[in-house]
Amino acid sequence: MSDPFLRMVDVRKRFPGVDALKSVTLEAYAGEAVALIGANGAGKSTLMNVLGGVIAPDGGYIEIDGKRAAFRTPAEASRDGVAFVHQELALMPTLNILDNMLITSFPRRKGLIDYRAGEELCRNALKQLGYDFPLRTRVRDLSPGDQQIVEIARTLLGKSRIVIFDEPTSSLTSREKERLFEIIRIMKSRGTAIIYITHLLDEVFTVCERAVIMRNGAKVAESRIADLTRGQIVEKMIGSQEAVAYFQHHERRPGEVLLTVEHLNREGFLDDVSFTLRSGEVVGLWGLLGSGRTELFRALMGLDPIHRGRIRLHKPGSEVVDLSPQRAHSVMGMLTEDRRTDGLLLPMSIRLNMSIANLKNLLYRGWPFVYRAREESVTREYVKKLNIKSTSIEQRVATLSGGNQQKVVVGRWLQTKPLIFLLDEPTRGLDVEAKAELHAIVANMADAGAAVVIVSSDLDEIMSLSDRYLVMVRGRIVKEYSALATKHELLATASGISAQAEGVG
Amino acid sequence: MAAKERFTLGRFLLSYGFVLTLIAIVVLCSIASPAFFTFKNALFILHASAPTMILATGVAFVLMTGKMDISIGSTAYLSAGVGIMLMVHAHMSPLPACLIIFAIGALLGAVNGFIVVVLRVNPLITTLGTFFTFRGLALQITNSLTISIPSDLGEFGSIRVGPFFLDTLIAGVVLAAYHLVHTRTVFGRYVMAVGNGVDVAQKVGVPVDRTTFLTFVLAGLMASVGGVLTMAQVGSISPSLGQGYEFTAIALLVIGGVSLFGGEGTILPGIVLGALTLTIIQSGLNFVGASPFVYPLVRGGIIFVAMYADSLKNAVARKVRLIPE
Amino acid sequence: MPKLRILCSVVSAVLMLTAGQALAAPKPKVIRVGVSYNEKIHSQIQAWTDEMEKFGKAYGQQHNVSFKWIVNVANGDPSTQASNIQDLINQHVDVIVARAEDAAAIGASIDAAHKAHIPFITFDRQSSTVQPDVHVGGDSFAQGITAANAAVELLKKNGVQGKAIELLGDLKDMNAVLRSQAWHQVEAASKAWTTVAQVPTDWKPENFYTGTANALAAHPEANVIFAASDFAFDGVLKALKEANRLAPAGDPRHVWMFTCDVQPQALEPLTKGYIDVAASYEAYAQADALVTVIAELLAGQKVQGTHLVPGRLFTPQNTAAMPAVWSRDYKD
Amino acid sequence: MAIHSLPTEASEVLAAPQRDLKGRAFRLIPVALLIVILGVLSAVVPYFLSLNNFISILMQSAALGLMALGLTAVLITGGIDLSIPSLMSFSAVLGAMYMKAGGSPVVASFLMLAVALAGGCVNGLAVAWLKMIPFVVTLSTMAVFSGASIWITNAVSVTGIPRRFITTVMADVGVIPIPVIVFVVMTLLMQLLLTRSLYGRWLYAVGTNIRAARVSGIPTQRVLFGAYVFSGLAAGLAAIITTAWLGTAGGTIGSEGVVLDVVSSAVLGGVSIYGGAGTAVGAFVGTILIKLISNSLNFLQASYYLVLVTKGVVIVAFVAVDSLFRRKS
Repeated sequence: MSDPFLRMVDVRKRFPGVDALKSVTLEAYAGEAVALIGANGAGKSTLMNVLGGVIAPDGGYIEIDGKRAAFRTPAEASRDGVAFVHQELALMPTLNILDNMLITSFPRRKGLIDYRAGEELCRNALKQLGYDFPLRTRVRDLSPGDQQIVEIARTLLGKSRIVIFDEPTSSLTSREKERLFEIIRIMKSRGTAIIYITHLLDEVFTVCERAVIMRNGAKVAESRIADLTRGQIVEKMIGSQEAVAYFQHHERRPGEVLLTVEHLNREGFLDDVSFTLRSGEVVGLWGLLGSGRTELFRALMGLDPIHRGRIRLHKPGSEVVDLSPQRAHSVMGMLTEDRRTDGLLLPMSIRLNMSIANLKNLLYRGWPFVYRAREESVTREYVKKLNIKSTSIEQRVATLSGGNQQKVVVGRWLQTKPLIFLLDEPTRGLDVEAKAELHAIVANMADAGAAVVIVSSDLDEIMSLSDRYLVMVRGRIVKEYSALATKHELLATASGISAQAEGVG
Repeated sequence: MAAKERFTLGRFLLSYGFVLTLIAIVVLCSIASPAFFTFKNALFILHASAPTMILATGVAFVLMTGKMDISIGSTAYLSAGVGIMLMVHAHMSPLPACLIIFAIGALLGAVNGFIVVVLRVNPLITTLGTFFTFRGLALQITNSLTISIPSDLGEFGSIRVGPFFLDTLIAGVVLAAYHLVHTRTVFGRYVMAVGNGVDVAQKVGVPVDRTTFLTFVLAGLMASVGGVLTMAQVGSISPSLGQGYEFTAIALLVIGGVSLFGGEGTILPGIVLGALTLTIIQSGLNFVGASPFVYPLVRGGIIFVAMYADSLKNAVARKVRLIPE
Repeated sequence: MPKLRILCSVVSAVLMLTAGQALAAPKPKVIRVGVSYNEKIHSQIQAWTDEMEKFGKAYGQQHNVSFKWIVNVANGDPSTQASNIQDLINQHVDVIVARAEDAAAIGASIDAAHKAHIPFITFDRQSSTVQPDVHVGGDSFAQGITAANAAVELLKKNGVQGKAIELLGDLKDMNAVLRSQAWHQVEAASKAWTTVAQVPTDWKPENFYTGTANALAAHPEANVIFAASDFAFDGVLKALKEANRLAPAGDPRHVWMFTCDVQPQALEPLTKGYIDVAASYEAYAQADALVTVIAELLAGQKVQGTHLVPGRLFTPQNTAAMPAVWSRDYKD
Repeated sequence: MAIHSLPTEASEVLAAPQRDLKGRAFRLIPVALLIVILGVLSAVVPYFLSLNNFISILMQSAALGLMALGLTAVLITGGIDLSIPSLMSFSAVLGAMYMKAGGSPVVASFLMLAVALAGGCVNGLAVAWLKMIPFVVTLSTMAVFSGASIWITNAVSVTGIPRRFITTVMADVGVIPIPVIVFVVMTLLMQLLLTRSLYGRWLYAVGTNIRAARVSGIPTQRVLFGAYVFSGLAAGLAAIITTAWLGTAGGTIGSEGVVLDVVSSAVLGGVSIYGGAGTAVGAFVGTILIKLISNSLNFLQASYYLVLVTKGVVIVAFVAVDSLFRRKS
């Protein structure tokens, strides 16, 4: 192979308290995709932010095509052909597709923006992805999937010779995923160097030629994909064997019915959804993005209006009651998809975060005042139970690692002793270690007799946990599978129908 | 999606609703007083609203970046105050004096920009502080006297080009220029990008700080221009110059469809319509000889309605995005 | 470091002022006069302040007293003025002089002062509630009457049936209210004109301009303007000019204008004959009267309750020759 | 990440206090400023250092302070309420008119509270249920309220308020006038509610992250609504006090200048404009500080202009320091 197109040599970065990068060297070759694998906090993003000009390194240097390069701003980086597809979309909702794609690279004539030329560029870029949006549509009116396409198309503008994909598939439907892989192949054939960051290992095997594995800010392994097994990768990522257990599934015997949902309907989101939940089971709610999984959870929690249908709770004494939105919180807990925006009170302490849903039970003799002592003891109890690594229960959650943050949210709900637990992408963006811990917790809840519903775009994860599957398509539950369902069945049911449906939408 | 369909009609009404209100007001006033609906009066209304239009235009970009500037009134007074002192005491001729005024306006804007961008102080607080400070300095300088402006500048206030007052045309030019900058230049797009959230803009490589700083400078500049025009109209400068401009300007912008969320709004026709609405109400009430004391109430009412419409618009947007709350 | 900057600015300000304080150490026969202005956005306030100083010195030398003026200004807000007066009380000044922002609200301050046994003088603006020890000011009502009567005379003489536009002042200012009352009282008595439009100015120059312009547009037939004050008169003139009605007496386009105050801005239009009659407002005489009243009051002499300084009648003919016109000295 | 290894109990002892220290150090700045000003004044100004004077300063701050407390509640939710002073004057006017018409002072007082509460409800509804932007809502209601009070009074302050009302409200308990007591008590009460009560916790949660708060089962809309109603209540109390203090009520007593003073007080008291942070005691200190700045400069014979300049500089400088601290930690 020719000499590397990109060389990042001896790159070092120190954040207060942490060595984010300890002398990392990374090489990328034109026309190949290198997978950058590592647990959260391993330093992948830091490294890429250095390359993308988002942060400046403390030491080391970057060579592109043999020439030294130092980027002070993302703009500079993109000028030198480094493009970044961010995990959480970097789009401006109130602006139209055109502006979003061109924002830093408007073609100009006499100081004014030349929109005619601009449209040309954008249309071509989108064509390469097989899309043709009306370019004046505001991005906020696009579906998340389409928004990601716009984000990717942006990198195809101009002459980006290195494209960084950071968890690009996290919000894509399987069709879009396939298309993305196709695009990446095209890019490679054009001699673009791809750096592909992901947690989903099978993607690594489909897309990449080489893998660079990082741990605690250092490169721990580098090799051709062909010479690697999934087990080896996981092992190198976490430097231990234990978390591989994450793939084993263990039998569970569900108890009596806890909840029945009858003909639940919310205009435009949920369409005649009916199902039952039994205590002590884990139900995998499988479906493509936008199929209404999150909406279903929100409806159950009483966060969104319900236009028709009823939710009935089965009390132990076999008596059945309608579950009012107000009461929903007393029997249900919900882990939101995005813990930073929907879950945590970032600047606040672990204590305040964990007690917030349970305050009503922490009052002093029924007075509307919080009984501080009890609050603290309860918090400590759960911090221990969940093994949340922190300096004290007064530590601000913003300073916790992703895994521990997620555990704080879990702890918040465990305090309320919920009968039903709704988990929306509970391990998104967590490292393998943290994933394993959360899976243990999930299993634990079910064994303790709670009914757990889990949504995840990681099929392996769902399959490793669920005793039963509900498959959702466009707001309906279209099929139910037993634990014995195969990957193929699930994928087919979820996307097969959506294939014709998407034409409509 | 069903969600979207349901709102398109509402959306239409929301975006054109206040135009209808405007027409309604005009009709009512015309019925009440024949002298109201005349070309002459129309010209005057344009004339009277010119300064406010310019002031508001200045603030527009600040609001579009999702920031806030309530110091423009004081900025206008301070810059104009310095200018008048130069003209009256240093006997400087109006033109250079005006240039200095504009320079000062821009400078004061830069002060705001500096505090916001470099010292990272919340814009509302920043401009609240400079609101006090600038006014204090201005009163010090003019010793808070009401000062007649040199007659030649006074003349300027009532020069007509064809049927139009000169300041109407100036306002027209400024607005046109702003519209062009907003829609057809990179800076204009940057403003909107920043309005969509600083972190995202930063990530895609928009020079957020520079853009923000510049918007404040422009706001200051336009404030001083507006100040000069007001001065020229009234024929004198008094400490009441610029009082309440900050709130009027913001109200006007929101009526004109600029959202305080940032990233939303247009220069044309938005600001023009906004400005006209307010001025027409004022003069309309003048004409129909309504009790003088009903002004503030009516103005308040209209503003409330307009702002309510604005927030509905955003509610719609949020619904379409399927984002709760 | 911004924090430092605050402290420095505060402390240094304090120090500077301390020095001043130290020099003016209390002497015998000192009269400490606390003056509370409601705002400081009108020329005459400066005129008053200076004249008080000046006349105070002169008067003091004769009567062997020295005045120490402690002045503060409220931001056009009654509560602030109340606080300011409270501050004066707490400084145990010998007498308090206040130009009220709010004719009604000043009453409370008068009570407060009296509770602390400090005599209270309302200046220029009367209290509509509690009576102060003395009120010194121009006689706004008389002013209005004078102007109005002059108007009757002139209009009758020229055989004009008036259609009047009235430019109201800030109605929280008793002066404005009284002048308006006077105008309408004479109107009712003489039938020399009818007021076709009332324009509220709140003493804001912008409103003088737009208000007049609108009124002229709405009532082209209007041929008389009565302005409760002629400060910021440039606006009115501009409006007239743009309506092509700005012309001296005798010209058919002439609008008969009767004003109060003779503020700096009125002098020129007066001499040019745009303003036909202006009932003046004697800032100097008022200040002098105030000083005398204070001295007499504190000397324990009997002082009558209200000292109204009569105005003089200014006309295009006599304006140039008129002596001791404060507005001349405070023309910018 | 580095701290993972530390054992929980042990490090609690270490970690907690130092973090507190940082917060404290900052919260003390206004207090320090206060002390400096007081010290200088007592040294320089005759009669300044007297119980009477301090009480009268508190008296002067009472109305402003109450409004600042109201605003604080709203600011904590991440909103803002510009309408407080105009609402104050509006309810004051109505109450005063009622008394002028011969109504009993007691009823009138309740009327003022009721009107103010109603006004607060309008804001609250608009923000919580109509999802309007607080700045926008209150900016317009500000215009409406002040417009209304000017309209019904024809811009002339309402007089003829029964002495009984004034003397009762302004009466001294010992040496301390009732308004001061109300101010202090309200501050302490609110402080207690904020730090210890369920509602207080909810308030902070909503202000920090409303979406998370909602998911956690907090009735966010009711919490928001509550905040604005509370600021209405504060405005009502301020109305009663101001009316009694000035012996009149009019459209002028809630001018835009006052709005900015109220905001300044809260901000100087360390209440964050971004929501989620701030205390009642802080607002109390902030108010006194604002008052003192103008008073001291009055006492020191500084020109009225310097008052404005100083106010402005102090506010900006203070918040600049604040954000500096924020970025440090």
